[in-house]
Amino acid sequence: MLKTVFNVIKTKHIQTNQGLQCLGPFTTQACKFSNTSQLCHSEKQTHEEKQNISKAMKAYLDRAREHDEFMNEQNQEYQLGKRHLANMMGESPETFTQHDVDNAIEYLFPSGLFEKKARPMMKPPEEVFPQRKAAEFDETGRPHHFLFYTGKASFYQVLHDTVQHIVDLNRFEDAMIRKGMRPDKDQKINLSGYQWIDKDSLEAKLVETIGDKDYESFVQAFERLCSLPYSYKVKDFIMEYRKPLMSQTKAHDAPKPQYDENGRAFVTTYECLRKSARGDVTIRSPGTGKISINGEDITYFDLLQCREQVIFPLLFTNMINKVDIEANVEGGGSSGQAGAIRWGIAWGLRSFLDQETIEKMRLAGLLTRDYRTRERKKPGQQGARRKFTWKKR
Amino acid sequence: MRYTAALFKSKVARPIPQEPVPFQEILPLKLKPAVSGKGDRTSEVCCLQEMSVMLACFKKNEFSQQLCSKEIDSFQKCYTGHLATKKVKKDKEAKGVLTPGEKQLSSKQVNTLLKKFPNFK
Amino acid sequence: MILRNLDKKCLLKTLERQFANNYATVTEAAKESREEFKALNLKHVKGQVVQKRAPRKLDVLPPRSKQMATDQDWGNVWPGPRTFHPSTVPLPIRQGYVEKGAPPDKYANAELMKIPNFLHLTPPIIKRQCEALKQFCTPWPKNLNTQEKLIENFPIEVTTSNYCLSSPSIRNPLARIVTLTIKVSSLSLKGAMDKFLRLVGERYNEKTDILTIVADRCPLRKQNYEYAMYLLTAVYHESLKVEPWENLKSEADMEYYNWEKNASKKSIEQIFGKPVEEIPNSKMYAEAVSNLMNEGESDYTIAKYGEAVRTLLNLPKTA
Amino acid sequence: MLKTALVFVSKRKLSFSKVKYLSPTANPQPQEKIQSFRSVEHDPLKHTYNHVGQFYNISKEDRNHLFNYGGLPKTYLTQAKTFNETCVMIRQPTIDVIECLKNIDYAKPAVRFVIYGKKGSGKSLSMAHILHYANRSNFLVVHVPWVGNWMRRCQEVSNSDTKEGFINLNVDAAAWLLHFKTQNSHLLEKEDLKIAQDYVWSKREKTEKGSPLLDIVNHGINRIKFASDCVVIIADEIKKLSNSGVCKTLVAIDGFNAFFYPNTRVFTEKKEKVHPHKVVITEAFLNLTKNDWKNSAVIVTVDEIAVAEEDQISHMPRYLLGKEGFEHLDPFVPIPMENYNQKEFKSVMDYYRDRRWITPYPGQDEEVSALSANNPYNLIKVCAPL
Amino acid sequence: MATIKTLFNKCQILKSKTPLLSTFIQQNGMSQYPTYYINPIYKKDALEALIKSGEDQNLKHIPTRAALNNQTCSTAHDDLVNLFVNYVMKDGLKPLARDLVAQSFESVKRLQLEKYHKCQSEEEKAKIELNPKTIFYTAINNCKPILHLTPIKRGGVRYQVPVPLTDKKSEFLSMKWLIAAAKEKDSTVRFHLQLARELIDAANNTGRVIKRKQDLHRQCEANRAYAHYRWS
Repeated sequence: MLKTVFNVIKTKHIQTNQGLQCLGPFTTQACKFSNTSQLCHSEKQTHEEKQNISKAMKAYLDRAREHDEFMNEQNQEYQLGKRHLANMMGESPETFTQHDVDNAIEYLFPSGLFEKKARPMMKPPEEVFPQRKAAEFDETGRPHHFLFYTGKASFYQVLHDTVQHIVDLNRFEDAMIRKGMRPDKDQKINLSGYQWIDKDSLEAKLVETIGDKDYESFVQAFERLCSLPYSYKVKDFIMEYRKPLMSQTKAHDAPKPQYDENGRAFVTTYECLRKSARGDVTIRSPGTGKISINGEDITYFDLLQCREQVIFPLLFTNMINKVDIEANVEGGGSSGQAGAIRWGIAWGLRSFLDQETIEKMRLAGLLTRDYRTRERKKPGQQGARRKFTWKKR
Repeated sequence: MRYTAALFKSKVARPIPQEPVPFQEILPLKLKPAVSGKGDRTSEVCCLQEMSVMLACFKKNEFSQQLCSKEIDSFQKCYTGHLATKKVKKDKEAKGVLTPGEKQLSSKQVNTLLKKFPNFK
Repeated sequence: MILRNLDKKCLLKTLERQFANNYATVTEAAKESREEFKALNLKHVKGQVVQKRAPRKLDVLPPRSKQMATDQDWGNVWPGPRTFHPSTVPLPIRQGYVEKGAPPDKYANAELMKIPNFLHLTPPIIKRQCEALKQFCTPWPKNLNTQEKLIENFPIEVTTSNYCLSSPSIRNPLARIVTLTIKVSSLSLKGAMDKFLRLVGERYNEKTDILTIVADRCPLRKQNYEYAMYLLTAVYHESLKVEPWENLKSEADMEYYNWEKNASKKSIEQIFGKPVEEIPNSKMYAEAVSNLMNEGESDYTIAKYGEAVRTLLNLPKTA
Repeated sequence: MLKTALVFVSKRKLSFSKVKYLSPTANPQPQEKIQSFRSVEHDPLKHTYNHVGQFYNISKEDRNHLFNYGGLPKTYLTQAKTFNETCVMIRQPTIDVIECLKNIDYAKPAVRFVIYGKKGSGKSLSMAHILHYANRSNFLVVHVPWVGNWMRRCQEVSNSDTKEGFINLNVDAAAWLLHFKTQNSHLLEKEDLKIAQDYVWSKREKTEKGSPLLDIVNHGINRIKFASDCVVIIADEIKKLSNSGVCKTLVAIDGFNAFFYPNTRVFTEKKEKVHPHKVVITEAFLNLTKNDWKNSAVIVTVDEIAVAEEDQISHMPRYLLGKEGFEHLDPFVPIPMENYNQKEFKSVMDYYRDRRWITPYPGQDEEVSALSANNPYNLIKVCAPL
Repeated sequence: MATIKTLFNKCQILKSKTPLLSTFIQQNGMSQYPTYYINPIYKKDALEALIKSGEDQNLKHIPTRAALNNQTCSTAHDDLVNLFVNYVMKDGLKPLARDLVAQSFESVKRLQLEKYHKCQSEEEKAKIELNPKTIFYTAINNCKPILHLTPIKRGGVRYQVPVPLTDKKSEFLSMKWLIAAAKEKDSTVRFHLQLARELIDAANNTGRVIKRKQDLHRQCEANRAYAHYRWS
């Protein structure tokens, strides 16, 4: 708020061609004014300039006009280019859609660049040029929004709304308590499965850049609001700033099983990794519980712990005698290999199980890939963490 | 004989003019807007009664626990209860949450209060 | 005709606009210069800066693409393969990635020049060129109408790849690799098959009976092709050779287990006390033993062997 | 004559078993009847394919008689001690061999059986079962508990006097003679086993033609110096006796492939490795496993454990025997020793539960089966802490 | 009034761990997993209990850590035994430690079965516990001390002050003593055998470990006068 006032004063100075020396004491004086007096001060100034538009305003209007012109020109160019392209490809320009344009460009300028955004493209200018914020003040330079001088009007508007809701709800709760009513338990807002929208999307939503601390206070304010007993009354407002979480089990779809020559369903999971072991696991569905690892039975693992790991998912899902397992693993030690197979079996078993059991498997930590690895040794140390024995001399 | 003033000087009973001790302001002359948490540590001693009862029972029964199960139970119950209350209290104090009407405030709570109503300079 | 006229009109209009624009800028500049007072600075005092004359800008003609008609014959504009040229291509294409803002446009865009383009091979042009080429083609031989016949008459199949990619060079080193495949049965090797397979090693696929030779050691495709053909010829003739020392092999040198020459035969002759031909079931036994030896031990061959022994020695079979 | 003797023996056993069978009926215990994993038949002569997967009890006398000096694996022995009984499962390959033994034409040259299988699949116990059968059906049993004990863990090494460049393992040979003696005590005491040749040991010691075989055995045991030679002579004599039809012989050798595995741990005084064929007692058993004699059967097992660890690649007989060994035994009947099948596994688990060895919990069988891959030895290991 | 209530609610939220993601964030040291990952619930019955209570709905969107490689859902698997294995372990030789504990369980069974077969009557037989895990649990439970002594300096003098033990600590001590007792033996006796004997003894409330515990209690009793010295 202060800053803008300061700016206004500054412009005034320049206009009146006063010396810069007087700026210092003047501003300090302004700082000591109370809020109301400051507002009066600035208002007076705007009244004075009402007749001719301020220079900033003029510049803004010029820019806006220029932008419109530019966009218009681009649009015309695009339309012309589209007709040309249709002509090149030997098709009718009237029925030539954006999809055709994309296909034609891909055909004419084949690019193997990995980043799709960096490939050649021909898009309507609305998609190419980023959007701009519209004017937030009228022609006299008077802002539309009462929080304009905070610099982040829409962000503070959101916070303001939140607090307003909190106040309202508290009042409402008091009223209800006086009436002897209790909040409805069934309507209680269920926030599991949702997350606060992240900082980037909040910025995009508000068309403003906000800092990390701002985002933190945003989250805090909303959590405060959610914790109120009657928060369900403002559910729509809350839900505007929450995004649904993907259910963990639904994040990866189980592949449809294929059928081999005996008519048995099978699913192969490739790239089963754990530590430095890697392997692939095939599960065949009507089976008798045969397990073969690199062509041997489960005694491929000498350690009982490794064997237990291999049958863990089968035991967990009660599929131990219902499927056959074939696994190939290489690299790493026995525990790593067993871990890789365990993950492969669990991952492949999803194709033969219902959603409920898959969710259970996920909770049991079978579907998470264990990507923990050995921590490297550091120079100047004995190991990853251990330091050399300290010696005085 | 010549008298030197210097010899007489020491016998003069005139008090040596003492300079007033200058005041040094080592710390600012005002109270801090916060308290340290030193005084918060409470005594760990708990369940002394139960313990002595249990030990007496032990002594009576040649330290076999089966015969003193009642005493042991009461002792352990007391101790676990003590730990639980301590934990709750600690959590609360760590956060500095103010409970209205509370008489004994922890340092954190006092600090939050002081912060809420600061001194004017 | 009318269209062209229209085009001309458009052109004129654009020219007009440009002139008008130019004029406007000139007058504005003049105004500005008129307004500002130029002080005389004879002694070259530091604070006063002598205004330098702005370098005159060369008049650049507007890009050619601005004058193109939308129904032109593109084949005439872009007749052959050529690097991308922004003023010739009437498309507002863009390439590149900027974190905030629009991607760079086609002017002075090196990326667009780097990648290959098919502007000379648009579908209508391909069609036209094919039509033109048709008169020089000979008809497909009538008898070569099925895949089997093709393979029978031309058993050798040579595969090469051409690459098209965005890199500074249009030559891909992988393009030189020549892969030659042939069905071994079409070579008519009879006794020499074993030797041939030993020479060829892993290049032979037992399931499909196909030999694959990959030649990639020479820098040029032609050389690689010749080398692959040479290899095939050499291997073929080498396998047909019979060396004089081959008749002097002892039992340990044999590639295969031959039951007739081995101790197994003697031992059953000793058991039964008569020559092999008179022993019942000896043939089955001989087969089982040689299978066991040649194919290696497995549960199956051992079981077969056990069965043969049981029938030979008249023992009850397993339940 | 022999036949009648056989019949007599079997009759005796029959009555014996009847008495045993009667005892539980006298004071009925309903629990024992339900136990399907326990065989009703404890006489190996009467075991058929119907009894496969059931446990039968080796009586204490038989066990002391047959396996006092080896023949049962160590793990099994501790297990038997804990369970307070010597129960062996009747396995399908064992019955297979027994059926074959019953049907062999003993007038023809010896038939050789080779039992093979993975480590811990029950080869030795199967051999023990066969030995029990052979003992009951009055075979002269020539049993080597474990050849590996000679070739890889020999007690004492000395140069042979009788044969140039050969090695004697006298202590081991004497131990074997004792084992042989106890196993065949009832047959050796009979008069008809007589030697066909004079043997001069030294100037004073001499065994005359016509003296009983037991004399040589005793001589070997008493004069350890000659033990190795005694073994060779006994082998030779047994062959002659069998050929003449005086007795029926069963040769059972556990870990037979050690006789053909050159990387032994027998060393001469100069620390040179000794090939098994340079050991005197090897000759005796290779002689016994030839097929140039009648009235006999040969059962050997080949085992990975009998060779050094770096060579334990496959459990198949051709690999383990090598070319030489294969040609020595060819044609033989391979008997595969498989892991437990479902029925056998169930029976074992029931037996363990009956013996209070494992605490049952739901889903135990499937889990243990998967963990042990149904391998008998692994099963013991897996069940141990349960 | 309502504001006060919100404050209350807030601290209750922090206590009950409702599934607000931000409340799940905890310190996890140098763990390679992100902070909000939850530990796996790999035991079947624990999972059933969770589902019955409806808590699982809250965990639906929170990722789980992978189950460790010594965790299974088998009924034979036991957390306390696993912990014991870890205490037995030296230099990270887990397979060896696990083997030792398994062997000692086997020995426990063998020793108990030996007694079992010696018994004449059914009642005596029924009295003998054959499940090694039960024996293990009772042994651990019997060896747990209730108090221990801590040296505390008061006025320049070190007093041995009896202090109550938490459950975890006393469990640790009982396991440690059992292992120490099993290690204290002739070099001819195997560790697992000695451990088995100690376990059986401890389960019967006799033996060296029980004596050690009682000695500690005796000392505590002797020093009970200092109890009020704890920390003040």
